[in-house]
Formats: sequence, C-alpha cells, structure tokens
Amino acid sequence: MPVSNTVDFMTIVAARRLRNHCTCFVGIGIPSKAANLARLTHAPDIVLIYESGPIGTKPDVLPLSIGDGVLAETADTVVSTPEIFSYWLQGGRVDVGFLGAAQIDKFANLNSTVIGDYNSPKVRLPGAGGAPEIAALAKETLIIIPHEKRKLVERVDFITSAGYLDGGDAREKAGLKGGPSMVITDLGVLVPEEETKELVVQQLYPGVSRDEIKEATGWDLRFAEEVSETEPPTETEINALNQLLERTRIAREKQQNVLR
Amino acid sequence: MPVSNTVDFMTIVAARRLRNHCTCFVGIGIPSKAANLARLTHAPDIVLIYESGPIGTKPDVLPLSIGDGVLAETADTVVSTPEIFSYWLQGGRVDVGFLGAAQIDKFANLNSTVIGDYNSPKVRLPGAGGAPEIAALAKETLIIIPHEKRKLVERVDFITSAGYLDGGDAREKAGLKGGPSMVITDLGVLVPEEETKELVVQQLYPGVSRDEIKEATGWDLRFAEEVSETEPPTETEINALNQLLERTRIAREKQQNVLR
Amino acid sequence: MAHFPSLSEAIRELVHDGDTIALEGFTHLIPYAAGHEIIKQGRRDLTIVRLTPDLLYDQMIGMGCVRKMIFAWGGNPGVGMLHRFRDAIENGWPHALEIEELSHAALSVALTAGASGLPMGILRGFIGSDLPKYNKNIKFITCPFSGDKLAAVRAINPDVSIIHAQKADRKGNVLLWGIIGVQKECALAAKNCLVTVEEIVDELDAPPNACILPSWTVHSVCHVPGGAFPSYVHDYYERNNAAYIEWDAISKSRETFSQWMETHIMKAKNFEQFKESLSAHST
Amino acid sequence: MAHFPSLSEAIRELVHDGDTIALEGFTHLIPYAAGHEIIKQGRRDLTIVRLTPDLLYDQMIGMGCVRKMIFAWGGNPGVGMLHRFRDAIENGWPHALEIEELSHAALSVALTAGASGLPMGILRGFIGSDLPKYNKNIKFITCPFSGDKLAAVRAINPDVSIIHAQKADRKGNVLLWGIIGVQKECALAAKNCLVTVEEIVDELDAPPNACILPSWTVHSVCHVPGGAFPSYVHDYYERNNAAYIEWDAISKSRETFSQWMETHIMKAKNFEQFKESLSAHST
Repeated sequence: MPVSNTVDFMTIVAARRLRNHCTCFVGIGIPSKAANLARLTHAPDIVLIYESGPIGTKPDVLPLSIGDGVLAETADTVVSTPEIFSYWLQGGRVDVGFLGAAQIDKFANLNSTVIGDYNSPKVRLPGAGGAPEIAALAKETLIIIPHEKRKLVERVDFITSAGYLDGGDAREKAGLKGGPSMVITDLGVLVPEEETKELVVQQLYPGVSRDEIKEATGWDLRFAEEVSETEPPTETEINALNQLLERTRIAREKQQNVLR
Repeated sequence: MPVSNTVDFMTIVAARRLRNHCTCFVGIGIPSKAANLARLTHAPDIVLIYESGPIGTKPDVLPLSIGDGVLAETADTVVSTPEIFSYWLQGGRVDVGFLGAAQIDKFANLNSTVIGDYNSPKVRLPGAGGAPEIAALAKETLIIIPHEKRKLVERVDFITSAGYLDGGDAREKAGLKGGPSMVITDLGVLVPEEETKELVVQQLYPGVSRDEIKEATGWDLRFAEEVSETEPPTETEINALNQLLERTRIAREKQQNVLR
Repeated sequence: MAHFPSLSEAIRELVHDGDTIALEGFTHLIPYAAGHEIIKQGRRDLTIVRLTPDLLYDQMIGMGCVRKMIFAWGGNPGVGMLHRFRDAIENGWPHALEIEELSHAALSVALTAGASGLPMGILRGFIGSDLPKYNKNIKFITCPFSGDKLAAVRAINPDVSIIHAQKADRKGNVLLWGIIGVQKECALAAKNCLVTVEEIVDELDAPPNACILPSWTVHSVCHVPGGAFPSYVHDYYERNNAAYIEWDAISKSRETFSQWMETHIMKAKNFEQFKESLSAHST
Repeated sequence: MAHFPSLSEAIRELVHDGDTIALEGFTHLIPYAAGHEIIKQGRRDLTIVRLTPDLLYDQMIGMGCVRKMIFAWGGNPGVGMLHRFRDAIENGWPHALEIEELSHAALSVALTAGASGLPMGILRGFIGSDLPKYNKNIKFITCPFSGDKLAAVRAINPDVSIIHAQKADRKGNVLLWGIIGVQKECALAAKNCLVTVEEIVDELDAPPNACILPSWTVHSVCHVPGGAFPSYVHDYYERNNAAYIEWDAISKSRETFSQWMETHIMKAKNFEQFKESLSAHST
C-alpha cells in the first residue's frame, strides 16, 4: 500500500523521530499529524503540549486549529497561555518543538514574518506566533517545510526564529541552547553539520535523486558523508495514519451537519 | 452594654474605617476581626482578600490562621499565592491593607523582623510575611498596634515595611504611593500630619488623657489641631462583634471535639 | 460591581475612537458579537491587541476601524492568511495599518505585566530574532545575578478588554473554562473590562480554583448567547469550521468583503440577525 | 513517570545531606509526614525553603537538620513565635542557623522564576525596607521603558520540593485544590518533586483548569493518608488547632522539646504511630 502523497511521507518521517515519553510542543498541520501518529504507534506515552494550553492531550481526531475543544477535553490539564510559555516551555520541560515556516536558510533560521522588506513587504505572512521561543527553548526542534527553491534560501528575508544564526558556534555564543536537529521536507531530511551547522542532506526519499534535491534548494546544497535512503512507510504506519485521517474526516463532517 | 476590652474597641474603630465595596487585604488577628465586623454591619459588600489566596471570602466565623479552610469555602475564588500578590495586590486592586507590627516609629515605618541588631538580635520576630508589599502597594494602610512605649518608638530597629520613611515627601520621592492613613492603638487614633507625615493624635478613646497617651509613646507625641473623643461603640457594633466571637468560639469547640 | 447593559449600550459607553482595545480568545471564546458591534458603531483609530488576530480583527481592519495592531500571529487558523490584514499592510487599504509585533510568549508576558501592575515583563526570548529591530517595546536587560541576557517587553494596559465567557451570576461574577488563553490577564490589565456571556445564572457552581473574574473587576456583563460564533464555547457549542473556511473566499477581494460585511453585519440589527442572515444565505 | 515508593524509601532516595529542599503549604496541605521522615533519617546541613515556616521547620531546626533557612514569615499561625527557630537564631542552639529573608510576595516570585526557567523574578517591592541590606539575592533594577525602580530576586530551584495533595491517579498525576499557595511553582522549580497524597484513585475527575501536576513532572508519589496532620486537607480533614496551640508550651524549652520529639516522633515507626502516640498522650 503506497502512501497517498508526500505530505503523508513527511508526517511519517517526523513521527518516527519522536521517542516514547518525550514531551512535544506541537503546532497545527503536519506537526500535529506527526505527533499524534507517533502517539498512536510507537510512542503511546508521548506528552503533547499545544500552545493554547492543553498538556498531555490525546485527541482521537486531528484538531483543525491549535485551540480546538478536543484538545482541552482529552488533556491531563489545561493551563493559561502565559503559563504554557513560562512554566512549561521556558521552564525547560519541552524535549521537542515542531516548527514550520515560509522560509528557512542554510543555517536553519526561520522566517514566518515577511517576504521582502519588513516595512513594505511583498508578502505579509501571519507572523511569529509561538515560534521564536519554541526555537529558542525546546531541547531540540524539528522543522517541516516543503522543498522549494523559494522556501529553502541562502539567507531568509527576516529571522523570526533563530536557528544557528551565522552558523558554527554563533547560536551558542548568543546564549542559546538546543537548536534545530532535523529539517524534514518532501524530498528528504536535512541535518545541521556538526561543525559548521550548515544544513546537509542526510536522507533522500525513495526515488529522489541528488540532483533533484539540489535543484530544489536555494543554496549550494551539500550532502552528509553518508546519505541513506529513507525507509519506506510500514504498513502499521500507513494504517494508523489512514485511520486517524478517516476518523478526522468523519468527525468534521458530523460537526458541520450539527452546525448548519 | 460596655465593650469587653480594649481589643474590642480597637476592632470596632478599625471596622468603622472600612467603606462598603472597598477591597481589603486582611491579616489574622484584629484586622480579620475588624474586616469581618465591617462586613457584618455597615459594609456588606466589602471584598476581603487574604494573602493565602481567597478573594471575596465571607467567613461566618473568624479564621484562626490566614489559610483556614473556611476562607476557601466561602470565597468567590481562590487563587495561588503568586497570583494574589501579583495580579491582585501589585495589580493595584487593594484599597485598604491592614498591618500590625512589633514596632512602629513616628513616621509609621514598621518593624516585624528583629528587636536589636539584625545579626545578633535580642528578639527574633517572625519576619516580613506579606507586610512590605502591602505597605507599599495598598492604596492606604491601617495599622493596629497596642500602645506601649517599647512599641511606639522614635526610630524602629529595622524597617521591615516602609511607612513615610524619614517623613515629609520621603516616601513619595522613593517612588511609593499610598501609605499609612491611620494608626489605631488601644488608647486612641494617630494619623500622619499633612506636611511632616509625623504621626499625631487625632482621636482619644473615652477616658484617655493627653498625658496618658504621651506617656505611653516612645517619642515626643504631638496632637492634631482638633482632637476628638472616639465615638463609643454602638449597640449594633457590640452585638455584631459579640455574635461573631460567640459563633467562632462554638465552631472551634466543635472542631476540637471532632479532632480529639 | 458589574453593570448589565445591552451590548450596544456597553460598547457605546466603553469603546471610544482612539482607544486601545483587546478582544482576546485563543480559538475558543472569541467575542465576535462585541467586535461586530464595534464595527457597526463605526469606531475609528483603534489600537487592537491580540495574540492571535483572526477573522474578527480582519473584519475590523477591512472596515477601517483600526489604526494599529499589536499581535503575534495574524492568520486564519487551519485555513491560511488574513486577506484584509495583508491588503492593509501591503497596499494600505482602506488605509495604512501600523503594527507592533511580538510573539505569543512575549505578548502574554506583556499582558501579564499589565495585569500585575508592572511596567514590564521579562522572558527568555528574541535572541537572534529580527523582531526587536522593528519593535521599540522589546529591549534586552542583563540579569544582575546570572548575567543572562533577557528580553524585557513593555506592559500592555488596554483601555478596554473584551472577552466572552460561559457564565456570569447575577452579581456579575464571571466564570470561564476550557482553553482560557490569556483572557484573565487581559481582563485584569485593562482599565475597563466588558464580558459577554452565554448564560446568566443564580449560582456559578464553580469548581475550586476555577478561572473567575470577580464582579468588582468587571465593568459590564452582557448576556449574548451564541456571541462567540463562529468560534466555539466549551460545553455549549462547537466551532463552525465552515465559516472560517468560507472567510478565505469572502475576504479575498475588497468587493466581496465589503458586500458581505454590508449584507450580513451592517444590515443586521443584532448578532442574532447576523447569524440568521448567514443561515439564510447558506441554504 | 512517577514512582510509587514508600515514604521512607522516597526520602532516602531523594533527600541528601546538604540539599536545598522546600516543603511548601500555606496553612493547608503541609507535608508533615515527609518532614518527620527527614528528621528521623537524620539529614544534616539542609537549606530549607518556605514562605511560612511553622511547626515542621521548627522541629527540623531544633533537631539539628538545618544549616540555612530561606523564608518570609516564621511563626506559629494564630499562636505566636517559633521557639526553636528563635533559640537557633538568638543562641545558636543546637547550632547556628543562617537565614535568607524575603517577603511572601518576593519568595513566591523567586519560586515562580525557578519554575519558569528564569534566573530572576521582578516585583514592586522592598523600596524603603531594610531587608535588601541583609540579603544579597535582592537587588534593584531600572525598567528600561518607564524608569521605575523594581526589585529583582534571584530564582530559587530546590533540589527537592515536597508537597502534600488530595489525590493522585495510578499514573501519578496529582490534583490539589483549595488554598494551593505556591505549591505548583515550588514543585516545578525543583530538580525532583515528591508528593504525598491522601488517596490514590483510578480517575482524578479533575475540573477543567484545576491545579494539576502531570505524572512526568513528579518523581515520586507516596500514599500517606493523614500526612498533613496537624494542618488540614480541604474536603478530607480539618486543622488540629489544639496541636498548634500545644506546640507553644512543648517547644518553649529545649528539654520539653527534645523529650517530645523523642517520645512522639523518633520512637514512632511511621506517621500513623506518631499520631497514635499523640492521642494516647492526650487522653
């Protein structure tokens, strides 16, 4: 059974990275899908935290937004937004933070603010949300982004959330710990190189060539010493994900019928 | 019907000062008695806040300690201790703070820390508790203290809680608003003089002479231009207080029988 | 003690041109009815504050009520961008929009500082980020104990905060639960607080340590059942996801936006009529 | 995930000589049983932290467990002074006691900072007070926005925090309610947290937004019903005011104190026996 699309592939690759019992700060979209897939497969005791306040939430279906009722109903506790950021994220209790962005550069700095100049932007994006502090304070961050030349760029137009800044020990020198450990795209997986902190290809998805991934990248992309082919999704992974998506579809349909 | 003792008199005088609808930060002892007496007589809508967390509490009987169950059970809400001090006291929501102390000086600075030298004290007192911030942040503070020469002193051994510091505009210059508006003793009522902020006698209890109050004070006590005799307790005040004390006595007896 | 005016009276009394206002809610309990009333009363030059501006602030911006927005994330949750917000920033329509950007963490710290009577709040934040370059209300300070570099943000104290809650009692004590966001802080940070509620009840029957705003911290309580539509109210009604999805097309062009606002909001006498006009439209 | 050891195992594993420990509780939910176990295991050189040290810390000080106390108010609530605390400060018995004094507000800010991963907390405090002269962990900073002078206090992160709560579930999620004081902050500020509980239940049945410590933030949960005696547990048992009143006479002299500790605490196998020995004594 093939995965239905590359989004599902990204979800499964991201889910694999999450260990059981780890504490994961989750955003909406693929992060939420991946975190819940991990919980429903190999990581039943993973602790999911959403920035709207739910801690230890175990939704049966995927929330559409970060503050959905299903998150509160299935959580161990729901705290206020100031508390989620102060006691929980800043308090050092988050192992893995999940981030997306409109742009990422070769040192894994993220832009979710503007394309173009800040004061007269070409595209005004939604903005930072919880990202700057997740990027600064989670023990590691996983980044999920579609692999396009205009998204993976030499230098982001605006640093919303710090990655490795100018590379090397720049992040550490600035006083930040943690940092991006993995960038999951729809072509492969990039990781920061040990010394330089430049993102290099560690995994390629089955059927993706080196040229193809280089071509889709806005900087002169390099490869790790050993590049592996990503394990194809297992039947367990695919089934769990399909069931989750199906439950979600049914729940949303039911909800719409109630409302209109 | 006479009041049973001067403590009751102090309680009644303090209670009179509390307006209906005012928000009152209450400590244990006479402050708690006075605040609840006010609530049971002329100020039914007074809002009582205890530093242990209860807000809008309406106890039937007097709590023995600041964190008694009866305070939580009858409160509009119970918040954490960090919140009571940050959102509620520091947030500027307290009209009247009630304080006691081991010593007060002529500029209404309070000592509840040590008698003698801090590093080798003659008497080690319990310490600050909530007093420094109540003294700094309530819109006004009422101070209740037995009138004795060793308690009303020229200069306190240690400033735990700021009154008018060195007098005049010293408090304002230091960046503090509010301040003590009244000192209620068992002989009379002192208030800070308009300009100098030195405590002067504003009221004498019936039967107390100027010499007597001067003699019981550790500085050369002066008198306001107009000194009045404190109104004796009314029957309503006395009855309400006696009923409150009686209910408290019965409740405590019952409690002891349950426990032993 | 809280008053119990009608929503239109309350908005007329409390919200003035040029005010700084915050209509909070994190997906949950968004005070749409109150926001529509502000639009209908034609307020201008507002500074609007919220962690997660969504459709409601998009509507207020598009209708020209807003001079400045203080925010952290301005999008349509689960759907995409806010077109009226973008049009204001990118093209100055209907007029230029000033912005002051923070993160969720920093804005909740700023409102918490506001509620706490502090002039600033501190957090570990913004190191390496470009945001402080464009916001003079973010500065860095050094911890006198550890030497750590910390971000300081200026406290925010809105003129008026508006929230939606599940219940108030007849004295005006307010109870909310579920995803409570930064509503309590926002309410306590403001000079005046207006709360719209689903129900007014004799007794709140609040659990111990619940999220409660005592009556004396609330200026006005307005009984507006359904007033958080199309967001949701925990234990009352679910989120109308369709309305969020439809907003994308409605708000894409100035024309469809203006017409929709005129038809559904400006012409409606009250929030109940607005919801009826939507249902009529969708059938 | 939390473990479920016996109280004596938990204290043996978690509390070591020289540790900084906090046994919190504001009149309510004071973890007496855990404190007695620390005394019985003969821990030394402890730094003990609490807003309102009362009988329990008086006992620990008198038994020579404590090198230093960080506190705001050390008294016998509703009764008077702590005689063992005074004897240690005034006369160095059983040995000298170092102190670090704050106010309730400042100490709760310091623990909140500890829980929040901040190196310091800020408050409007201590202006004009002599306390900062004797505590190097209080400093003043200037707000970069308003110019206001604010107090900064160093964050406190105990090695171990110990609290008593009403309930835990079988996973070790902990629920407390009523007067919750600074327990949550204290628990989250510590490297390890030990919780004694009245009950272990299948389901917490917690109300929304209740005060909960998730299992993974708690090192050990010990089932010690009655473990807060003579303080109280909301909805379980009332405060034994007589025990507080009697403590005044017991603790007044070194002799009566030492004898009482020996008879009632040191000889008792566990907390249950301690309470029995008190009842036997009082009849």
